[in-house]
Amino acid sequence: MKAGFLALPLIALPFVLNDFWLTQIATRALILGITALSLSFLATYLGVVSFAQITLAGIAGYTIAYFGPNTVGVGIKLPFWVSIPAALLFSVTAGALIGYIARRSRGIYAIMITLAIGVAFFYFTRQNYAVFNGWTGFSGITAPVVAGTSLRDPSTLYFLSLATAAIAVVLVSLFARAPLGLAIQAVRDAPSRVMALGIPVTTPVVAAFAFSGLIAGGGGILNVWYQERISSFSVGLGPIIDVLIIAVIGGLRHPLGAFLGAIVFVLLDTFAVDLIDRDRFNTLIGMVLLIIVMVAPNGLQQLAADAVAKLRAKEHQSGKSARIKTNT
Amino acid sequence: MSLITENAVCPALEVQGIGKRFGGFWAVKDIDLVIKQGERRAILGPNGAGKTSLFNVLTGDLSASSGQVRMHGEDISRYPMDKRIRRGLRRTYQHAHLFDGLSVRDTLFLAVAALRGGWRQVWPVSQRDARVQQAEALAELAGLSDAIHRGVAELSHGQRRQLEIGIALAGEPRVLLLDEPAAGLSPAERPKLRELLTSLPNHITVVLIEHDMNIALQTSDFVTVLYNGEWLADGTPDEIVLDDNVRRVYLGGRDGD
Amino acid sequence: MKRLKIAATALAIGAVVAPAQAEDIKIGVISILEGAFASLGQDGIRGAELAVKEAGGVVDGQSIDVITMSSDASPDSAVNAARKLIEQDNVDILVGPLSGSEGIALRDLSKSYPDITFINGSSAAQDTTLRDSSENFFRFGGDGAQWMVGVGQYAYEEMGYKSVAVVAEDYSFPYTQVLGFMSEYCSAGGRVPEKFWTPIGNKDYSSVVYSIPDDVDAIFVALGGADAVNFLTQYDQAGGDKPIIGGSITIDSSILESKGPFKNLLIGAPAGTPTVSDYEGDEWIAFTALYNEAYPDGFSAPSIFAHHYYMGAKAAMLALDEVDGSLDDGQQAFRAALTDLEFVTPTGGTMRLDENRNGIIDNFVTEVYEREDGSLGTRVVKVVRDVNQVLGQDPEIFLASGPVSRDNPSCP
Amino acid sequence: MRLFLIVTLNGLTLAALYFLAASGFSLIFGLMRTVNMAHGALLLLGGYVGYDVVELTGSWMLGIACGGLAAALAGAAVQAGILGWMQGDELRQTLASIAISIVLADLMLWYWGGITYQVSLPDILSGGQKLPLLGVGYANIRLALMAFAVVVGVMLWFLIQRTRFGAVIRAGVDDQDMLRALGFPIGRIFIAVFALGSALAGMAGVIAASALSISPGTDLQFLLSSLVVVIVGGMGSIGGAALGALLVGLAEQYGLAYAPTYGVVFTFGIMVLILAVRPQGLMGRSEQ
Repeated sequence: MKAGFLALPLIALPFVLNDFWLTQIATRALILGITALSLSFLATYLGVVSFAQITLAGIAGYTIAYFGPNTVGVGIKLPFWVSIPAALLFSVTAGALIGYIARRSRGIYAIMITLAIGVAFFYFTRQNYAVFNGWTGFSGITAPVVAGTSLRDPSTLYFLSLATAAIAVVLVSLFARAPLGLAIQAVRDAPSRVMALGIPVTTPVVAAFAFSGLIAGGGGILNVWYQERISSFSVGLGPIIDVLIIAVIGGLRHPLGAFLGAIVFVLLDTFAVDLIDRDRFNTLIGMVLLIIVMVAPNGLQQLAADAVAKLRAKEHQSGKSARIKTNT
Repeated sequence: MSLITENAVCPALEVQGIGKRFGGFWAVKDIDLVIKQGERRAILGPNGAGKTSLFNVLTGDLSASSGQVRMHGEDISRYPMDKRIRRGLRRTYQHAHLFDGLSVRDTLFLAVAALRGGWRQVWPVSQRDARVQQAEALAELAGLSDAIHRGVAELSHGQRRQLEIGIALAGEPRVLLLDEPAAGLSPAERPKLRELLTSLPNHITVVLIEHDMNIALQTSDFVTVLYNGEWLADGTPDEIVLDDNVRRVYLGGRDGD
Repeated sequence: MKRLKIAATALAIGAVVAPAQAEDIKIGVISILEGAFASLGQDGIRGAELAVKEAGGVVDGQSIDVITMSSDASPDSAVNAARKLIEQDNVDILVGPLSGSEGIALRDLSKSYPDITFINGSSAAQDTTLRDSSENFFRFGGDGAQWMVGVGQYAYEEMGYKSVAVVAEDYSFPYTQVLGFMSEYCSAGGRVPEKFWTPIGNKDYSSVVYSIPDDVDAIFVALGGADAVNFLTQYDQAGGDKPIIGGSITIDSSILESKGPFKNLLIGAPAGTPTVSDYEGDEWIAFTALYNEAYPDGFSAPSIFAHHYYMGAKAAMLALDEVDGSLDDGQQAFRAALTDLEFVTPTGGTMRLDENRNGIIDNFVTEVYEREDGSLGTRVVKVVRDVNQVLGQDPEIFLASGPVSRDNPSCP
Repeated sequence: MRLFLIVTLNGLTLAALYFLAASGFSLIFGLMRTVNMAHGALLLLGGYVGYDVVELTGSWMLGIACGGLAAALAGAAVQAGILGWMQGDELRQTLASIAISIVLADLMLWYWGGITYQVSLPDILSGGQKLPLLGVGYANIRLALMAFAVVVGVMLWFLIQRTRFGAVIRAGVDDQDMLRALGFPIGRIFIAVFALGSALAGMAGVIAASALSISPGTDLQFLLSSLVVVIVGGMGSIGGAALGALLVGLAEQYGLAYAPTYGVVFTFGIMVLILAVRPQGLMGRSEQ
């Protein structure tokens, strides 16, 4: 019922929007939302804020670029039904590895170790030409053509992103209720107590990061088809911060928060330049971000949910308060 | 491999010369204990007597500075905590860090799954899964049937103690160490706890740290008293109540009522 | 908001000049307006606007609407900016971008928008037009290798440097610059025993400074912005006294007008560049006057970026004029006009395109000198006209030597 | 061998600069657990203001003082006006300070433009001198950097270990709630410490603008280096910051001299390695 309420307008979008709004706004927000979801999954269920999610998305993206058609003459061409699973395999494996490295880090230290991993990866891609083609990276990447339709086709890519996002949200909620998901949450609440149950803490941490690698990898593949390119810039500090901003302004408590945050971010990123004199749009972006952080500590999703709840409560109470007034 | 013959020969827990040192300070020093299979043993002592430190060393939360622990004849002194747990040694914690983000049922499920295997499963389990059934049975045993779907964060203090015991009873415990299960409970909650303790199956050996003399003396067969980290006295509840040393240091000269 | 305001204004004016308004031609300009390149990017915008202003902002009765968009030096952001300009702002012609990797990204993007014409700004990667060129991507300017033509020979023959060390940033644009310098210098007989590729944005070059061999005659420096300032300062402070040879953006007005004592090092340094701030040619003096009048708060003379964005936008204006402002039929006529265009550049040469739609340019060998007021300027010591993209070599041999990299070319 | 010694010396002087830049960050982090992502922006602000003052008055010392003061005022405003309201919520503070740094960077770009600035040095610090033993020229300012770092390090140590204010800070590092319970005006203490940390950043900015240069982008570079220095060293420990700065400075210079291609990767590789083995940093105390 609620899902249908949400799904219908989303499915109708390609018939309403022009290509710009569909691809540059809606599809881009979905793709960023998927990557941000991998971050909010870790934050919500493992209690770790990871700055390495763009790295995981980038690993999947680079895999597609390296094993796919590109115009820079680096890599080996493989059919997409090989390169896509390979991309996800690499991002999951990298996620597990990062989880293992960061297994003992919590709080601010987890932020820092993942940030260091992200920045190290960024510099590595920038310096390495054999695999990552350095500074320039890969361009001219074309999405696969399935049954005569390019997956980069505006509405095809939109539906693909929408489906991936829906699958990601469903996977997150299923995984959170699975025994391993429960163990991950238990580690978040009391790691030492998890050990006292006889469960080694490392496994849930590694599993959580690996799972986040799966989600981020999905976002990374879509992103490389959407951008038709990937380079060291795609895994740099800018995108790392962007995804963090999206996840946090959206709210970390609900999987849909990531997508709400992504819509706001994409609109701001695209149109800030029109709202204000073309020179000072970064000030506007910063100010809006600051205001959101200040007025909505738990993100926009929570803000919206609170507003709805308050509205309902008000309707309930309006009769009561009127009575009180007459008493005084 | 007969459990019965093994148990007939070996005590459930045999502690020899156990000590734990922090810097130059011995929190527990040279403790010997022999606890028979199925026994109800209370460990008493004023604050700072070393009771919880003793538990920590027995379960492997802390490593021992000296001495040896045998459980059912097996030397477990060097085993990591999770291995001791799989051998049937369980404990509750006095200041429990529970999983505030999980429900009572999920917590108990996880405790069961940790021992019976399958906690690595990446898809949700069905309601009819044996481990879920077991978690629900544990909740009933611990008196938490009504609160089974509640979040742990919403539980009352007494319910948290009950959940602690529920967790400790998951799998097949053989030796149960209870660290002040009655601490902080309201007078109304205490009888329920006593009932729970006395209803524990006989094949489980229970070692109990307790401040509440009533609960301790009513639920135990035998009492050990520690003082300043060292052994002070042993005996049945009746003997202990009359022991001069114990009366002096622990009961503070106050007559038992 | 701005969009609303524009719409409102358009409606208000519409009653008077409705026909012209309806057929506005929109030119989107992409440049870097944030981060370390911001002031250079702003100058690029000035150049593009200047070309439109010069034509009175009108072609054949149609007003020209310039819409700017910022990228952040990353190819991704340049592509996003271009997509927004094309799909949302409905521009007909794109001018930009500023940096090399962005240029290659837009070249690739242009293949997805065959009805839009892309004109390069100042980005100077070789492959943008040399390999995998695109039918609707034009560059009225050279690449980084063309910008160094004349310097290698000058350094070897006039200055007598037999051996040179290279210090350059570790990415494609400096690779291209080094190629332009070395292909000439090495064939003249010079040697380059060591190349130091440093990360862009490096702050502390002191360990590079001390690694430069004692037996080289000069140092070829291809660093930009703050990197050049840092390297030169630290080399100076360490007592370094080897002469400097500059890359195109190492010695540019944006660098010469930065503040600091390091600048004395540069006096007398030769460099290769398509843009000379103090060039005495009549066309350049007129161009500078135009620039100064329009932008009193700009640099004292147009930078390499203003110059190249100007040429790109100017080509668009001239070709538009030729086709009477008509962009019908997928801009075919407009593109044909662009392809055949010949015009006199601010440096006095004749700009025209080769078969890959890359500019055949004038290049300068300059040296830095101190003006009477103590500020620095560059003056021309040699002009090389009609430099094409294969640097005058046989195209097949040139292409066969492969794309630029850290190790290509090499003559230790 | 000669090159190795020179590179080592370069590493030490760079470490001195990193220590100066990171000490304020460490101070704020140590007491309040605030990851001030605007630290780089405050440093850049100090550098710009310092440049203007030096140009105007010709006094380098005054430039340092004013750069520090400007950053201190800005820092105090940030803490009092924004971060103070979300004390204890680390993630929110991190994000808010990112937003602040975006705004500050853009406003500074607007006011000072995108060009590169170098502060002119007083005569005594400009130029270089022949090093004895090594027989190469070496910049005076770089040698002076090490002296500055020692002075700042000692002063900070004195402040923290030997003064009443320092005692309060030390108590706060261990237990903020206790401090609050004892009736200390913790809000005002936090503002003061934030201002002090920012002043250190601002002064470091002027020194960085003198020894190297500043331009848009400098803020991010010093933010990243400060993060690495403080995290590797261990939060809130001045000794840790010194150790972290040494590691990073040396790694960077050895990398540049001997492995230029992957030099930058090493710095962050070291950080990953250290944090994987010691999650609380080299000199940091375990939180458990």
